[in-house]
Amino acid sequence: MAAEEKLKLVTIVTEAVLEAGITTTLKKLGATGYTITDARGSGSRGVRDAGWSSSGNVRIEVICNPEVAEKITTHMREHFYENYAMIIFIADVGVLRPGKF
Amino acid sequence: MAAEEKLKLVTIVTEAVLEAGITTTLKKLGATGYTITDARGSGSRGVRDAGWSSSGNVRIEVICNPEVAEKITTHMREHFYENYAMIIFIADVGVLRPGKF
Amino acid sequence: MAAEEKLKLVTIVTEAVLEAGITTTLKKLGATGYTITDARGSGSRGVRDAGWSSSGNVRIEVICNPEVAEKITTHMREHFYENYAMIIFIADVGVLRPGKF
Amino acid sequence: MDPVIWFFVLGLVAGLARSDLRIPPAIYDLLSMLLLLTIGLKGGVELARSPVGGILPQMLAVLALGFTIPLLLFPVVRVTGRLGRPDAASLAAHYGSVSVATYAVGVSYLGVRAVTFDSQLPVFLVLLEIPAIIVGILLARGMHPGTRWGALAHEILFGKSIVLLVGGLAIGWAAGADGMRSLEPLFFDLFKGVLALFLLEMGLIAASQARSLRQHGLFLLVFGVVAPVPLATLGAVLGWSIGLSPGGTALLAVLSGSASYIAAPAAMRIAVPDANPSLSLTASLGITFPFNIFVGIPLYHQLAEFLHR
Amino acid sequence: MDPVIWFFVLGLVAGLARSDLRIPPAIYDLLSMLLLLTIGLKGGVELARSPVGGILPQMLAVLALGFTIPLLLFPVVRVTGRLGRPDAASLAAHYGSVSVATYAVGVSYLGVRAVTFDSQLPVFLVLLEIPAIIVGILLARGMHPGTRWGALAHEILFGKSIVLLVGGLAIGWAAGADGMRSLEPLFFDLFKGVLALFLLEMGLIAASQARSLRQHGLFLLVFGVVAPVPLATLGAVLGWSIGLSPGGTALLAVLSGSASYIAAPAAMRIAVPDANPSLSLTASLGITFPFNIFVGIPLYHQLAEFLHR
Amino acid sequence: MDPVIWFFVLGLVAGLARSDLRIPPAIYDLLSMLLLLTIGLKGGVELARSPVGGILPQMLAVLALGFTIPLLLFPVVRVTGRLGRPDAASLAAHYGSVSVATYAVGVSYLGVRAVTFDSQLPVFLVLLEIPAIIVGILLARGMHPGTRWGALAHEILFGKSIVLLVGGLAIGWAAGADGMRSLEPLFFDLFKGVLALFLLEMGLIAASQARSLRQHGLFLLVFGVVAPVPLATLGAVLGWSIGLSPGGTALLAVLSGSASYIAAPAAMRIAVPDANPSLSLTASLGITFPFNIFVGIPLYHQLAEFLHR
Ligand SMILES: Nc1ncnc2c1ncn2[C@@H]1O[C@H](COP(=O)(O)O)[C@@H](O)[C@H]1O
Ligand SMILES: Nc1ncnc2c1ncn2[C@@H]1O[C@H](COP(=O)(O)O)[C@@H](O)[C@H]1O
Ligand SMILES: Nc1ncnc2c1ncn2[C@@H]1O[C@H](COP(=O)(O)O)[C@@H](O)[C@H]1O
Ligand code: NA
Ligand code: NA
Ligand code: NA
Repeated sequence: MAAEEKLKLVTIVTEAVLEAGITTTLKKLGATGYTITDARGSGSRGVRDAGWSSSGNVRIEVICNPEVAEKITTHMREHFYENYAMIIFIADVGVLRPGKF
Repeated sequence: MAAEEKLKLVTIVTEAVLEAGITTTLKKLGATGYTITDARGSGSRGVRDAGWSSSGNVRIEVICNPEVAEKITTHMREHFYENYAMIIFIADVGVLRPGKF
Repeated sequence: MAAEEKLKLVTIVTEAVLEAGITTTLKKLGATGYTITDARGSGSRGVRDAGWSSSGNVRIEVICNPEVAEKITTHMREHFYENYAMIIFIADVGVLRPGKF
Repeated sequence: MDPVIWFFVLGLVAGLARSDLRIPPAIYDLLSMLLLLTIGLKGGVELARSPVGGILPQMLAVLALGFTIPLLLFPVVRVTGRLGRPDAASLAAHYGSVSVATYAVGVSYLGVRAVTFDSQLPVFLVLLEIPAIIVGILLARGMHPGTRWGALAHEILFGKSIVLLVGGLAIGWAAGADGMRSLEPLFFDLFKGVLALFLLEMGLIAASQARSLRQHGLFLLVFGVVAPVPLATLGAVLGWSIGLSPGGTALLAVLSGSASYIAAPAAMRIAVPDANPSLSLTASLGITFPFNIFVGIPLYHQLAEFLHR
Repeated sequence: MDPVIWFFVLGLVAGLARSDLRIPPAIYDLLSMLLLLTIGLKGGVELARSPVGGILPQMLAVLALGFTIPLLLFPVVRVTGRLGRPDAASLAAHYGSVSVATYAVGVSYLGVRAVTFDSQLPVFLVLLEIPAIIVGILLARGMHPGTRWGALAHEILFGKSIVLLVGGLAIGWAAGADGMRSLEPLFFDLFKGVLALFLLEMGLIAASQARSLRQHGLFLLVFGVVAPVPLATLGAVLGWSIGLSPGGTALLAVLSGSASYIAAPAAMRIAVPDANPSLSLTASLGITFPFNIFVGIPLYHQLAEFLHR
Repeated sequence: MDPVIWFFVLGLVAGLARSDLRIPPAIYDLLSMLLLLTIGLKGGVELARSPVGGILPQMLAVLALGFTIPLLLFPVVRVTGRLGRPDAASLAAHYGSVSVATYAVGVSYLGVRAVTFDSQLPVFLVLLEIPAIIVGILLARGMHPGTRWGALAHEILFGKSIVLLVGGLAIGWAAGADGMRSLEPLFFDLFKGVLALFLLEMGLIAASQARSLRQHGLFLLVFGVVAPVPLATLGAVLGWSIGLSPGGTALLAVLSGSASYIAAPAAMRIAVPDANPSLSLTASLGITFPFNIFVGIPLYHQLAEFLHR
């Protein structure tokens, strides 16, 4: 896979109510895009079972270079960690179409 | 990302009917939380198209340390591999908030 | 995890309308299975918000050996990159049940 | 023929033709919820209107039927189908339990012919759903220590279908015909339409069973068509002997001749993991369900009329 | 008792018994959308039929009520509940705003008793939803520079509940009784049935609040049961003094005695992140909502009748 | 004005104001399924009631119309819009095919005015949906070897809209007016309400097209408003010449003046990947659809009346 290029996959799992705000922020921080799936789960802030609209989570994936990844995690930590149900994990991924991200 | 810490991301894809049982087990095995999304798919046990409630899959993600990951995979292999549609894959991920998981 | 074996996790995010076609192709290219979740997102081809049936994305995951992964990415690049909203990223994962994939 | 049945055919054809017609799971849940509530509410209203004397002995008789059927079926399928213990037990549980959709089609069938039936039938529907599942599990694993009976009992007793049926019965009974007046437009007037859409979905699902049918071959096909008749006869005879009306007798026959495809599969998948789920589901949903709505129900109705000559 | 309330009980019981009964989010959205549109459309038709003279002063009075309630509650809960600023402000906002489902149950309650009410009540419902949220945010953060008031105003004003209520009002008003005739089967005839299903879901949600109730302990329980009464009285007195009919007075009491669990939680979660969301939600949805539909509404109706002696 | 249209306006406004009002995809599917089935069932019942003599020549004429329109449009849009082959072909396919929602609004419009129409119109709806798509694909790729016609034919013929329309027609025809009686509450009485909710969603979707409209600029706007009129006239003249009633003539005009936004986009996306999907969709759904329901339908009705003078 010659054309493959190493990038970061940043995955954010958090409260559905934050979706709109976060996606706007992501663009500002330099992400070229994002992918969202609806999710439910459990963690330090208890069970979030999507039993009704607002009680669910969203799972936001962003593929970006390490700098943007750094920016995103920092921003999330500063603005949301304290008061919202949220986790972030980062993985190394290879993508095609270098320069797209 | 100074605060980043290496952990395991265990992803289990299996029959929706097992969700309740597995989530309870995960806590017992030491997972601090989990994230679930509804899924469909195909594998050695045929197509599972979520055409109706019970014919779908769930995709369960758990972030944990290698020991817990080991425990989870072992438990799943022993209890579910033989009789249920299930796959498990493990990836290395970095997370913020060391000690949360 | 003795039984763990290194494989590739290929994730394709693309237009929902392509689901049927792609899943058929995957089998042809040697994938033993796949997992699909409905998704929405944004990228170079604009926002795809799943507001209604056909305007959404699907997120297709395939676990396979590097050769098949290579085949898949090549095929997708040749057939879909030019005209469809699509991204592909590849990660290394460990799985149990060697030989299943 | 009752038009709702054509919707099943439509779904079946669309499914077999691999049409992209889908009914979202959320809608499937809404439709089944409405069916269960309607059946319960209707029954409750009837019970309130004409309180049934000596219903308890009848209930015991019906419970007995629920425990008996799987015990009768188990040996038969083991031998004739050469099935392993788990598969045989699971199949027995499916056919011992009941299908709400088949019952609904039966009600609709009698309605079209203006045949009335006893108000306690919905109660029997509830009573017949569970026992066979318990027997099936016992047959599969014996008194296996590992079995978490508590959890299982809870799961079965508070399964959505039981909750909605019993809840509906209670509410209908408490509210009575007058109290229900304002709820009729949704729960009663739309009944046939909701049933039609549900059958459309059932057709799609039945079609998706076709492939697995090929695998399991002839036995399933024969069993799915043959088994319902003696079972229904058993139900009819019981209904007649406990003094149900012809309509009630027919519906009890429909119940015992029908096979579960919601409660039983879910419970068996958990409690008897080594049973092949597609085997029982294909038989009950892919063969017996269509057989009953097309051939069985009219047949059982004849039978009931005949017994009541 | 109004049968729809039994559906809440059913949901509550199923939830507490940890039944697997679930109502898919998509269905929840459909039901709430239908409720909001129906309330709006009904109101619009009424307004068209009997245009209200001098409604403006009344609207101002109601707006004032919306701004006042949270200001009264804030100090009380800070002291009695020993709550921090954010939690106290959030709770005040929830109880200052209104619950559409409680209003719907009130309408249904009056309907059963053939009590008419003034056509402008749905307008008051809209007016009462927002002010308390704004006050609550101000109480929590003061004139904090960071607050993105523009975004917030937009989010609240074009929130789905407001859009559907106002849209329904406008359409109902434009179409009038005759124009609405063809829409009645869905929006009017099914109203009670839709409300019943919605209350079933509310019961399930309320049950899921039970655990968090244990955490927050006694204060919430007491507050949730005690607070509605004086608030409703305030509404009743206002309704009576601005010359509403007994029915209208009762409904205004219901509105001001009810607590929001849709608009307020969403807005507060964004604007006052450091408020514990489960605290306010448990009080409004887990305690006050049931209290109002069982005890409150009949009580407030008595009160209204009494004032109008 | 027909109140259902106000729901489109409401959705449009909410969408443009970026309200958080959403209709879950599952509900969208339910609504469109109900619309398609209702139209089919209604048509089937009518066909059963008044069997149409010599319908076959009419059907051939309508099929011909379906094949002709895209052939006429293609060169026009290539030149006037300076569009590439794929985009021009796709646009031609969209406008050659039909919009079920526009048809439904037309039916509702005639209903309000108690104008009857010929029972074969739903059949024409089915006939007009497909040909233009085939022509469009041919125009775009010629007899390109790569085209998997089999797969395409299957996908179009067994697409959900065709299946539900044809299925509804068959069931309605088989059941007849009496057989359908029990299904009327869901499929006929709720029709207007379901259409209203569907239009609400259409408004939201149309609003989401606004942005892409800006990109494609003036041509789309003009084309979307101008094109329907001659196309509808073509349909009206044909309807009149094959001897349809004034109502039927109006509806055939509505059909040929309407543009597809379900079948055509899906098929084109697969078969003509290099066509820009948002271009055709914006024109058909963002411009022509609103134009037709506000201006077109009344206009085409006038036209039909005029022809029948
Ligand atoms: N250990 C974990 N593994 C996977 N997902 C988690 C984990 N912990 C939390 N989550 C997800 O992140 C959401 C918020 O986490 P928390 O802030 O800990 O409540 C939860 O609702 C879960 O969906
Ligand atoms: N090679 C694969 N790649 C991705 N997902 C898979 C793969 N194989 C199986 N799955 C998923 O795991 C589920 C159970 O797999 P199986 O037990 O092989 O039937 C399937 O329904 C798929 O959702
Ligand atoms: N940087 C990104 N990170 C995550 N997902 C993305 C990214 N870019 C695009 N996507 C997803 O891939 C889909 C197609 O991307 P595109 O072809 O760039 O429009 C989008 O709708 C997103 O769901
Ligand atoms: Na049975
Ligand atoms: Na209030
Ligand atoms: Na057309």
